[in-house]
Amino acid sequence: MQKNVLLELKSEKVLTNLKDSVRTDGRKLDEYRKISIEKGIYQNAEGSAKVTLGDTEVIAGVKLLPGKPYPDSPNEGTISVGTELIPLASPFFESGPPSTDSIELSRVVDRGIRESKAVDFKKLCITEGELVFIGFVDIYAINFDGNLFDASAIAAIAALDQAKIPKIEDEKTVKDEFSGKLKLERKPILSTFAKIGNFLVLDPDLLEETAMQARFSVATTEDNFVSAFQKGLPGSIKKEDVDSAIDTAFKAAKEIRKML
Amino acid sequence: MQKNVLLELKSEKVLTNLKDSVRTDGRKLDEYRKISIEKGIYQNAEGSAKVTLGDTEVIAGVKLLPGKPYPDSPNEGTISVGTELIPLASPFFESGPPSTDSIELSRVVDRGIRESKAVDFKKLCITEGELVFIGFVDIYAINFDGNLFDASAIAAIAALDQAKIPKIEDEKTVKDEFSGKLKLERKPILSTFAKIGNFLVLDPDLLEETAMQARFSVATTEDNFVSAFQKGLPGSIKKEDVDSAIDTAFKAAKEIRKML
Amino acid sequence: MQKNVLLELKSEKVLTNLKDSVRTDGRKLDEYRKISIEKGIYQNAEGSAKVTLGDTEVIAGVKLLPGKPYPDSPNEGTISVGTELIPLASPFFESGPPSTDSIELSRVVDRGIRESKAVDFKKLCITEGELVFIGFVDIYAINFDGNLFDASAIAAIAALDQAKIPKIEDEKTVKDEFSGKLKLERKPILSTFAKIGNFLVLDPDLLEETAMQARFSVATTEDNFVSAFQKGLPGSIKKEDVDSAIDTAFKAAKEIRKML
Amino acid sequence: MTKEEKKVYVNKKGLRLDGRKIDELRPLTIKAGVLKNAKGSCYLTWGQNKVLVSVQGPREVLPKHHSDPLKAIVKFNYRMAAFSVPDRKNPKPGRRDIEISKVCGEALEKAIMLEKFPNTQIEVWAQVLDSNAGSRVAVLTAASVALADAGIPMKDLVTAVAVGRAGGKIILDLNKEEEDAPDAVDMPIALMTSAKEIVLLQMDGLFSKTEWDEAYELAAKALEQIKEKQVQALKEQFLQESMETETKEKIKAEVQ
Amino acid sequence: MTKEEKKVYVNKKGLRLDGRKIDELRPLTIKAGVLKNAKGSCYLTWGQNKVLVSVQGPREVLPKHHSDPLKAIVKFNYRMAAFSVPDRKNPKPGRRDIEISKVCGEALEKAIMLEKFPNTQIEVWAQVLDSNAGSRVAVLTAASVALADAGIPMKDLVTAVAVGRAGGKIILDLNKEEEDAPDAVDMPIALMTSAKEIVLLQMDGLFSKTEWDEAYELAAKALEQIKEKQVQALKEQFLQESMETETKEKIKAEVQ
Amino acid sequence: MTKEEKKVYVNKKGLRLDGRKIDELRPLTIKAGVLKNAKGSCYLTWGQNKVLVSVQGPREVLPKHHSDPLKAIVKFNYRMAAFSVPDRKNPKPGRRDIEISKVCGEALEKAIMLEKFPNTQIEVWAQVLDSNAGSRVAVLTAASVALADAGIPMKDLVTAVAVGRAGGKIILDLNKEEEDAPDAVDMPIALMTSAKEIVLLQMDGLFSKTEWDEAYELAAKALEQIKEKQVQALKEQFLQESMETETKEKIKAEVQ
Repeated sequence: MQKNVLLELKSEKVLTNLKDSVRTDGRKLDEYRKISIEKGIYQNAEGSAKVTLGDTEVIAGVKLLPGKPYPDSPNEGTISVGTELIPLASPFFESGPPSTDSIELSRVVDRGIRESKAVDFKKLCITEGELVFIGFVDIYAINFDGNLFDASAIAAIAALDQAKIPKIEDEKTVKDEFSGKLKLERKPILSTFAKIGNFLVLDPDLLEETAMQARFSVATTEDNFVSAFQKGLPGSIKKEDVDSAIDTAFKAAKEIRKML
Repeated sequence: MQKNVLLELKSEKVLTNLKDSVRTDGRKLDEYRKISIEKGIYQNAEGSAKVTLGDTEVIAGVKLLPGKPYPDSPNEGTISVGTELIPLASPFFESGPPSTDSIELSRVVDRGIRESKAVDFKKLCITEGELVFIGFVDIYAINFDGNLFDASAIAAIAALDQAKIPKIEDEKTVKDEFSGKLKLERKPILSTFAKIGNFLVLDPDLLEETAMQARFSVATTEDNFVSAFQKGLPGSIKKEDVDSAIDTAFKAAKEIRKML
Repeated sequence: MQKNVLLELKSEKVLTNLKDSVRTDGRKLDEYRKISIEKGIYQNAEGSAKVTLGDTEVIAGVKLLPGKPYPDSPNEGTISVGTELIPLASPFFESGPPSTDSIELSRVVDRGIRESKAVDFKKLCITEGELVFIGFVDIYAINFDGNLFDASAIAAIAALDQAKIPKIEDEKTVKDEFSGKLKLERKPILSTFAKIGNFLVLDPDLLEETAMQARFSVATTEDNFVSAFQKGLPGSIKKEDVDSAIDTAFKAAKEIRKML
Repeated sequence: MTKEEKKVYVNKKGLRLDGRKIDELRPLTIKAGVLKNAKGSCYLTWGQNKVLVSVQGPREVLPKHHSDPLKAIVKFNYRMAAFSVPDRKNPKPGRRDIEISKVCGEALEKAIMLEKFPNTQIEVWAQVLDSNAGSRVAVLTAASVALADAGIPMKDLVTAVAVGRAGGKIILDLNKEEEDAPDAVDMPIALMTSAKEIVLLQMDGLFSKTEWDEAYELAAKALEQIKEKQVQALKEQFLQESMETETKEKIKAEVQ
Repeated sequence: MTKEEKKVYVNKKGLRLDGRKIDELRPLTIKAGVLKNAKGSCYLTWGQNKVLVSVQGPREVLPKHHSDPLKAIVKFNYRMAAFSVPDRKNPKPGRRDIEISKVCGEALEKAIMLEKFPNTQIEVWAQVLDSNAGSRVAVLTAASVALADAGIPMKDLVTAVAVGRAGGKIILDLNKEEEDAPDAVDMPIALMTSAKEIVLLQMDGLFSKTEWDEAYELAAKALEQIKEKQVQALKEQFLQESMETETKEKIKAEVQ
Repeated sequence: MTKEEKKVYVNKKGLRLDGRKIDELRPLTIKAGVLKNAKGSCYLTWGQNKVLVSVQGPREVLPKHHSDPLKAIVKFNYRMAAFSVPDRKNPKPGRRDIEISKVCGEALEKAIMLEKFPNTQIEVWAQVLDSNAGSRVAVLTAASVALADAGIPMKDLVTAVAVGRAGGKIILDLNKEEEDAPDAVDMPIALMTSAKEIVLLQMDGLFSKTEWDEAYELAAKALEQIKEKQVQALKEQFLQESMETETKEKIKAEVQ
């Protein structure tokens, strides 16, 4: 990603404002921007969703394709998450192979679904040891104004939650026929915080991201589990930051989960 | 491709000459350069041909390899065309992965064969649903003096037309044994024009290509079909250009087809 | 690889010293630096070895994985050698895809094992025509002070010689169980010489490599065969150089083979 | 295959498999100015096709020696989302993506007043989100709107459509089912309609010269309709922008 | 699977499958200054894990426009040898390698006084030679030692460990068998222990908030032990370097 | 395999499977100056092998920092056409192509007066169009002619051949069938014959020292013959060029 010099200059005010207890856009420290979720928007995708988080917009699509299971889990399908930070979303995104940033993002979204057991991989089995579904979740940022982590994770969950399972005959997908829906076992919600000075702010926008020293993400589930942590960037956080992030995340996730 | 500055300077005269009804090398607007076609020149290739078009020289070779058919056409083989603009052919060609120019060229030659049904893909079937031939057509420019499109397309047709079909035993090719020849159903000939000012000239040489605003190619068949169009480069053409190109192409193709 | 300017300056003295019959580090022309070989050092590798040659250090590991045999040798496994010149070993090595230097090195080590029939590929067969072992030999330079060829070749032989053969059930490897050891049929030892002026010196260190015009490697076996030649770099050698290199190599190899 | 051949692509009433007439477009909507971070943008839906196009620049070319001292260069990127096709599309651009990017970029170059911006580059990103035959004409039509939305001076809009043949009839705007007809011919064409300049033309199949004439006429008429929709989208966007500015001014006035 | 679920990860005596106590580390050895050609280096073994880390730089950034005029940049390369895992690792770095390199590099940046070396880059190469759960905390712990061995000024060492859950118990320093437990949670964490600043924290699984608290405490205590080993390794290396210098001086003196 | 082992590679009359004598080359033709756009070129056929080599340069090195201020650098590209082998060759250069390019380029460097062209590069493109054992010695022999045709000053031509063993006999210029003998050894060698300087030497197999001696002698003799053909090709090309120039001059004179 190229540098946005203008933004860097503006970002110097973010911390000053926080010391006066004001976020640049007027939000409280533990407040998300306006969220909206649209589902089932593309016909070629088995599941799809568009998530807007303030001016950040992200699209996710799911394809369920038959494939071979791993030898050590013959009765389980799997998922594969890819994110692309395409130049549509920002004059500072470049075309080309996935950047380090988009690889971290993909992997955090992937693990967030996989390790929280949001998808029952056994439900993706077609014929034990022979054929399973692989759920490809592809995520495209279309407008970037900060916090792609939460927007992407929510879009992925929303797209998976209503994905149709293709009907299979002779090991091949039957066009436009479905055997049911993929229902999620759990809907983990990722909540990302920016550490700016000594402040921890939820759902940073681009300006706040430019000012942050560290990024910290917490995923929480409806059955009261913390299902993921990911700390990023060169700054440090404290035990207390994590504790308070967890509490805020549980509260925020409850609201978002209702919108799914 | 690097820039050939000298050629660019010279090319400024091309249009001036055309206004005086003269092509730089004395040809008429609808006249090809001297064409020659040599066939069956390499032993490791199932089919091969060398085409010279004035000073432009191109080599094509065909390998027929057993492979799996596509699930939606279990009794059909297929073809795959690749072109390489290697530094042999011009000090301005560079080694490395296929350039945008060579990708367009490959795809135009590929579609020209495929969509005109020049090859009956069913004749490439070995065992329905199991094994078919894939015809790899690889084309190398060895001397570049303009109009690689027509030289490559003719070389591909010539190489395919006399390709030997390997004998197959136990799903494998038997060395140096053949079950027959691949006869083409149709021999589409590609004819390419340069739009220079308001003039449309057939078979542009390198100097004319340097002067052209648009490139337009028409393929025609012996049974009176137009089987392909491809307009390239930033300039525009008119309906009348297309009409006249079609007429010229039919006439020119008839002569070239005799040489195959 | 970037240039080491300091070393280039120092290297000018190498030839001057040789004319006074002195190698910079005091060795005789046909003398190896101190060699040590450690074997069986990593648990995840089926075989492994670390070779030090003066300050040059190289690690090799072997993985034996089940795979399909080549159609033309259904009852034979095979090997595949890769070398990586990682930045651990020298501030002048760069990360990235294999360099030309490392490709030549890999191929010389690979052929040295393959063509001397050091490994009986038939012993790598699991089920004829179905399943064989592929022996992946991966070599990492960890400290570079010249003559990676001999260090790598010796490390590969040492790692292969004591490699355990995994037990196979249902076409899959059984974790931590082995059916025996891969015993080598032959232990070819590669001996590499630097041509500096009219001198031929065995086992050049980095300083001598910087001064050499040509590199020449000879592999010899315990049953009195010369099993490989590889001449590299722009300089030339003479018939007499090859003759004398062969004699020296046989003597040196005998000593090294004892250490395996 | 025999089943396919028995399909009636145009019935006795002159209606096609999806109920359209021979010269009828699939539903087409165009909206300009949809992306906040792009200099210009356009969201276009055309039947099942859904495409999003952004324009950035003119801006400096990097590395510099790729720039042209006489004019701007155009970088057109056609990309299909992995989920935008029945099977999954590999995210890495393939040969088809590269060719489409090339011919669409070239089609736009003729229309843009490139000489006004020497040493710069104009970047068009065309993302297909859902598809069903005709995505290249969809993105090209949308790109032209996005360029205008970005305020880049153009001689004329570029307007594109596909015509072709299925079941022996020349028809407008083929869908996937029609493209799969045994005798199908598909011909994407783009014009600057004012002077009838053809800036994109591709065709593969077996066409008689008469069919070419017929197809061209069918396309030319449809392009007028489509251009109207492009212009309408730009007008709406212009209106909205003006209103937003006005509202802001008002608010400012009231505050003071 | 049923067999797996019956495994007792911590028995009645409080001992784990490999005989360790809940808060017991696998054997850990650290040696600094092991590579002649590196500015700094460290060889670390931790249970079956064996890692080798080198540091080069600070040196000029190429190409120059990637450099930062205010500080040094850190390039961290985490790589697994092809033979360091039960299956063969493809030598080309994959997405996992790239993510680990990113988070480990970022974890070190906070500790290094980067502003002392503007326009330069510090390169860390972390090569895993053998592995069994916990290789990222092994290389990060080693990298910190290699940086100090290279004489690069740091605010504090970075010290890393993994904690997690297996069989319902919060345990320290999971091995592969424990990581494969059906209820396994793995949480790598790195601190600058002096000020208890968390510079790396990752976790995936299903943890209650209480478990997080417990895991953090377990990690924090272990990190003190590990840091002592880091310091010890650096002291030994310092001692040896001094002795070598002294010996050299002596020899010189004697010769003269 | 048992069948293979029974093959008689050299029969009682001293003749090989293809009827050649032990010291007999396959038919060899060399033609210089065959490509209009190349500075120098050569088309060479050697048995079934057919290779085309072009030379460009000396010309500026890009990027500049790759150039050598003391001499020209040589870029040798060995490439096999996809259809030049029994199976299809993947067009992407593989490890074999890269190694052959390296050793052939190095073999030529010794012969070229590189110091006459500092800061430049000489590019050799060696395209194999058909092959049957011995393509590397074919391209190297042809490259040397192409360099001379390009007017690049050389100390001596580089001349190459392969010798080896099949069925227990040392033979010249092995074909594929001989290379596949169970006891086959293949040894490509290139000399600057005037001073008997070995510039390329590779061998793999099991050779006794006596066999090496014998093989070297066989090669050395053959190289004299091959060099004669190289020289002959250059003379013919020189003659033709002179004639063309003369003809042009004549025509010019007549016209004036």
